[in-house]
Amino acid sequence: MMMLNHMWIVLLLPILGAAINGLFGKKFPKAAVNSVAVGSVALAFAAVCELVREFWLLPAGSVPWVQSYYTWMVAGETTSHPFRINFALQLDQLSVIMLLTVSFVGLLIHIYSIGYMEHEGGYYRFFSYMNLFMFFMLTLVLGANLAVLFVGWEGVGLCSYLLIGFWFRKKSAADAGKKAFITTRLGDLFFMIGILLAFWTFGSLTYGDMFGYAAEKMQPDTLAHPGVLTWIAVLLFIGAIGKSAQLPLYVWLPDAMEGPTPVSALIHAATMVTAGVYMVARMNPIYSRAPIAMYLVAVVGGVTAFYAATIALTQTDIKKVLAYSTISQLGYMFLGCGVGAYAAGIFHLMTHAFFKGLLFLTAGSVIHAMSGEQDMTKMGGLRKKIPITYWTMLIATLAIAGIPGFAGFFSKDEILEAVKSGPHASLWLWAVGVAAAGLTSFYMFRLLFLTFFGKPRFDEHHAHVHESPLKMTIPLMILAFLSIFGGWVAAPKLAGGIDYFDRFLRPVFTRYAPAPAVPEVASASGLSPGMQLLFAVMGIPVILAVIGLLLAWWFYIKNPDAPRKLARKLHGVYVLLLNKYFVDEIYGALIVRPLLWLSTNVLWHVVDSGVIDGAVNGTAAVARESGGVTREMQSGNARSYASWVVAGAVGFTMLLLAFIGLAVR
Amino acid sequence: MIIPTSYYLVLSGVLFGLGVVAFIFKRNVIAVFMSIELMLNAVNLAFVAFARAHQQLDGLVFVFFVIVVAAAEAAVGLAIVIMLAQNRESLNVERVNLLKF
Amino acid sequence: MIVPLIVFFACAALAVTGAILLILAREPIHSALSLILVMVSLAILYLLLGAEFISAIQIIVYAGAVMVLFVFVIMLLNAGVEERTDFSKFAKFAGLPLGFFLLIEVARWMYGASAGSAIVPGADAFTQAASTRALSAELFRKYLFNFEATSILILIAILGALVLARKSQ
Amino acid sequence: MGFISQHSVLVASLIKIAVLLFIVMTALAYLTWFERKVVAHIQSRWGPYYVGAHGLLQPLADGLKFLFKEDFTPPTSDKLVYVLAPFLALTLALTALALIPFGPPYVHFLNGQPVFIVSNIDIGLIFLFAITSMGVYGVALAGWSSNSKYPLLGGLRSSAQMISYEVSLTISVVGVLLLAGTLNFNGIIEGQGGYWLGFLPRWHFIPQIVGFFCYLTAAIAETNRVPFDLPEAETELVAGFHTEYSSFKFAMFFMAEYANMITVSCLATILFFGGWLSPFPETWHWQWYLPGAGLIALGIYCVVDAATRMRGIARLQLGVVALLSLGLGGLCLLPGVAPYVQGPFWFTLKVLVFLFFYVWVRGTLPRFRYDQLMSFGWKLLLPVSLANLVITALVLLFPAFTRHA
Repeated sequence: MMMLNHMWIVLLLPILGAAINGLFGKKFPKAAVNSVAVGSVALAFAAVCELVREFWLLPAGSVPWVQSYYTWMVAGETTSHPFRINFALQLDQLSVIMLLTVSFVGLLIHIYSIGYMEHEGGYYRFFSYMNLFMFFMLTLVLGANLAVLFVGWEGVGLCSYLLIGFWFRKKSAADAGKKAFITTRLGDLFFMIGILLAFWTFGSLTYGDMFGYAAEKMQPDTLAHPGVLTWIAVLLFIGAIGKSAQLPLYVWLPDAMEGPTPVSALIHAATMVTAGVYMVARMNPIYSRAPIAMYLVAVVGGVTAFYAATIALTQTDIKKVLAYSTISQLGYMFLGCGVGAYAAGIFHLMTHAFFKGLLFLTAGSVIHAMSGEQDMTKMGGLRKKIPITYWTMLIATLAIAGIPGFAGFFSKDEILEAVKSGPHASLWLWAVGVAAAGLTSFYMFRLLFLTFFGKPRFDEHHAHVHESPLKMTIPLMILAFLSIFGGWVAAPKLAGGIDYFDRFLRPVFTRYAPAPAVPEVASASGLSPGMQLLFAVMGIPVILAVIGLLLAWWFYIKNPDAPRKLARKLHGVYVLLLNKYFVDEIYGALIVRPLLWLSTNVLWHVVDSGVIDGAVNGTAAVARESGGVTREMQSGNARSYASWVVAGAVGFTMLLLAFIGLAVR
Repeated sequence: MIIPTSYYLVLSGVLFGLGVVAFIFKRNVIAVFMSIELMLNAVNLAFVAFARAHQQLDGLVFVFFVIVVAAAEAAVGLAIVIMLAQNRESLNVERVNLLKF
Repeated sequence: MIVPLIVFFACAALAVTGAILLILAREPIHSALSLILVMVSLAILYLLLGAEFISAIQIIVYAGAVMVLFVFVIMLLNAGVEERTDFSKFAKFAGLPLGFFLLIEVARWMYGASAGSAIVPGADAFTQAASTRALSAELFRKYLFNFEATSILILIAILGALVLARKSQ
Repeated sequence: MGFISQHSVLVASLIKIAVLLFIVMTALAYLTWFERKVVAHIQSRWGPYYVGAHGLLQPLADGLKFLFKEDFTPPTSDKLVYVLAPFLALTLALTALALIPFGPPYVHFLNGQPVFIVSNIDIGLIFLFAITSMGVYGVALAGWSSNSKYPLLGGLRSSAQMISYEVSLTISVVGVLLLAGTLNFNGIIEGQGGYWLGFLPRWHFIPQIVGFFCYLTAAIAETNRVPFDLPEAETELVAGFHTEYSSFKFAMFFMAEYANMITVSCLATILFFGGWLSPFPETWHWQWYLPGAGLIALGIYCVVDAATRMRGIARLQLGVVALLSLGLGGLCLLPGVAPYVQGPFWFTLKVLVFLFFYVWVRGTLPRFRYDQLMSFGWKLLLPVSLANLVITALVLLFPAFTRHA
């Protein structure tokens, strides 16, 4: 029970590491910085494991396990429902999954970073930020109420800003950092409004209270009559859109690739960007009561999945491709949640953390090998030179493409399954998702082929291609292992059995679920297990994935000049995709420029220099003038000062004698 | 034959007044300091007299504190005076008049 | 017994003359000496009041340490005759009269304030009450915090003096 | 007669003061003789020899010389202060002695006034310090008023030095106060009665050994003696603060210095060596005969000496001295007198030891440099005495060690 009573330890360790490295790291040798950073995260992971072990032994009655450590904010004690927020941590199946994923992937990426960042300046700064991020992410996951979650939410945003702009001397990096921060803040604004609305509605921000209130005292919204629940859900979801880079606020994520690759792996693939999904899953009782919001989530997710995939088709920067694929995968997760298959969404979140983390790390390894080159068109033929990277990346690609037997397959299949035949099934969304799946496999294999196959498109004399050191490749292998077997917990379901993952998470999503409860996602049709397995394996997504694979092979290996031809033929589309639908430009025209104009011509020239400066200078002028009048007294002669003092004393004594003196007599 | 407290108090009042006069009248920085000490002494006398009159020790304790403060003030003040004398060759407070408009 | 009264008036006279000398003397060292005179006579008055310890402290700290410092500084700076400048008209015409006025006011006021408590028990009783032991008990129990505060004050004073001295070199 | 019976206290005090003054003055005079003799012998010389037997009349001669020299006052000097300084010095030095108990308080006159102490006040120690702390002015004012370089420097030095060392002096004594729990000299002394292990006297210098040495050092510095005699360092400043002083004013400074020596030695005796207490247990009654025996031995020595080596006047003097000491010795042997002589006897003995120590130090040690002096005082002596004080206080927190609960 020790860890359960002291969950804060999990949070304490990373923040300690961050503090130590941040404050004293400058003086430390690299070894010390490493041991502090990785050590703290490793200890945190160990703590998490112990926590989970104890969680297993917990009786079902005492789940979720909530521990309140101190009262954080109090206001309006006397009013009917006071505003009181405790710094409380909650542990249930959902947070367990998140905890394990975050801490473990984080640990691996920390180890990887030791090798990747070896030759970078600001070494200690990097690791201090990373630890800080771990702290906030764990806070976000463990928080027992929306306020604590929000702290983590903003904290990870801050860390992402700091890490994207890690090479702050590079303008593009600094700008990317700002862009990410501001764009997410836009979503966070609505998120915050959502929180306030939630408090206004439920009178509390603690999950238990909120959901209980929603379950007992409130009528679920319907499509016909959207109510406050819908509003809350939508507002919160807008926050999630910002954080998880969905349409239309996804623009920051591709630019975020300016940051160091481990950062992209940890923050912009594995953990932070999935915060939105986690939030939606966590808020499932509310979403389940707000069908419109649900539908919105599903639509945004599905459309994003497809949209981002299309952009990814034409990108040449290896990390950009991965960025867009991340966006589209996140879209999948939202799609899953949107159709009520939260478990599937979380499941995809986990597997995605594995293989997308792996993909980024391998990409990093490639970049490392190419000594900083990110353009795929300048790569090729690396297969032999960096075998470990190649094999691991191949595994990851298979996983993300949803080839049967790999992690991605199970999770993605579950989502699509739910979209097809779930409670909130919607066929067109399913079609979109499937299409996206095909595109995914296409662009992923395109990436793979461009990078590793064909003949090198760089002069091999200058670029001394080399495999990364062990401390980078070992995390790759571990993640590769997970990308294969990470999804097998759900495997039995295909054989008509039950999905252990779903079974494990079920309590979270059923406790407050509105009747009718979500039926255990069993076989959709009365087919025999064998046939089901066959269907599942031979299901349309898989077929499309394979087609995508073949297409990629035909385009980029069989006859490499086909893409150029195609591009010439479909020139308009190609340009459109290459420029990401000109979204950045549109935003620039619609939002940035007017804003700039406003702030320059109104806020700056009129308000600031006119009103504010005027006020300040005015005060100063008044003071100066009055001082000019009275300064004559300041003769600088101590004796006259003394005389003035005495004069005052005399006056005072006179007063005293006038009032008290009589009494004394 | 006992001495009324008022004698002591009047004496202390007179001393204090003289201290004030000295404070205004003296030009020498050190002398000005001394006049401050004089005032403090006068106050001490009043304290002791009251303590005696009311048969309470608090007055004495306060005298104690006053003396401590006086000592501290003398230490710092005289250090400043030395600085002053070194920086501008005069101890006359009226010649040390930089602190003005 | 008339002796205490005589002593009182003698000391009072000494003190007042000392104060006046302090004002009139042109040599700083004479001012210092007259101030010492005031302090010693005050110490005797304290004895008369039955505050032995205080009077001893008065001599040790004031006459023995503080004034020695003054004398020391006067010697160090070789402070000569003070020049009676009158740059400040206000001090000349308003300050001094005000000062004397204040003198009279305060004296009168003190008299009024003490008029009520003119009865004074024998000194010996108070001497017993104000024994060093009792005084220290008072100081270290009731006024402990203030005592500590003064110690801090002294420390700061020392540091300040040090800093100034160092800078002057 | 009526007057005496009325103001018996006053009379007793006057008598005591007169006697004390007489004794002290003589003592001062002969202290100079003692010093010169001892230093001479340390430096393997004879010292004063020709004026009287063993130069015994030398002090007299010196005194006469001082009296009859021209009393010269520098014209540029500040007359008032110039005259005031020596008086101040001597007066304060002598006043301090009025507080010293030379013997046990239970020896008293008919009116119950103690014989061996002029004024036995409750906070004697602090008063002693009060008086000695004023002693600085004598030197400082002398240095200032004579309006000349060397004296000014001497005065500056001495005032700085005396202030600096007064701090450690006082603090080193506080340890004793903690042990004794009183400020009254007799109280302190009686607090030291009794014995450890039956024979080791309970004197404070055993637990306060550190404090004792601090006190000793600081005391030497307070009295401006070698090796701390910078205010009058002949080699640097002709004669320091009393360069401009001549004739009897100079003599007053001289006497003041020796009087201070005596005071400080007495204080050391009282605080650390049990004042007038005898080192032996009361039960050893033979110690009563020690004073008489000592004096008689001295007398016999004088007789022998006079008989063998002296000629003429010198023989006569020694005869007188011999007669005096024999007579006194016989007096002390009387059982009615012996007990009363004990206190003064032991006290004087201890004080003499200290005085000898003073002279000894002077004969041996070189003079400090000024900065050495200051750094020693502030950086070594003060911290040590402070530490001693703190440790003593901490130890006394254990009830086992406290005598005055």
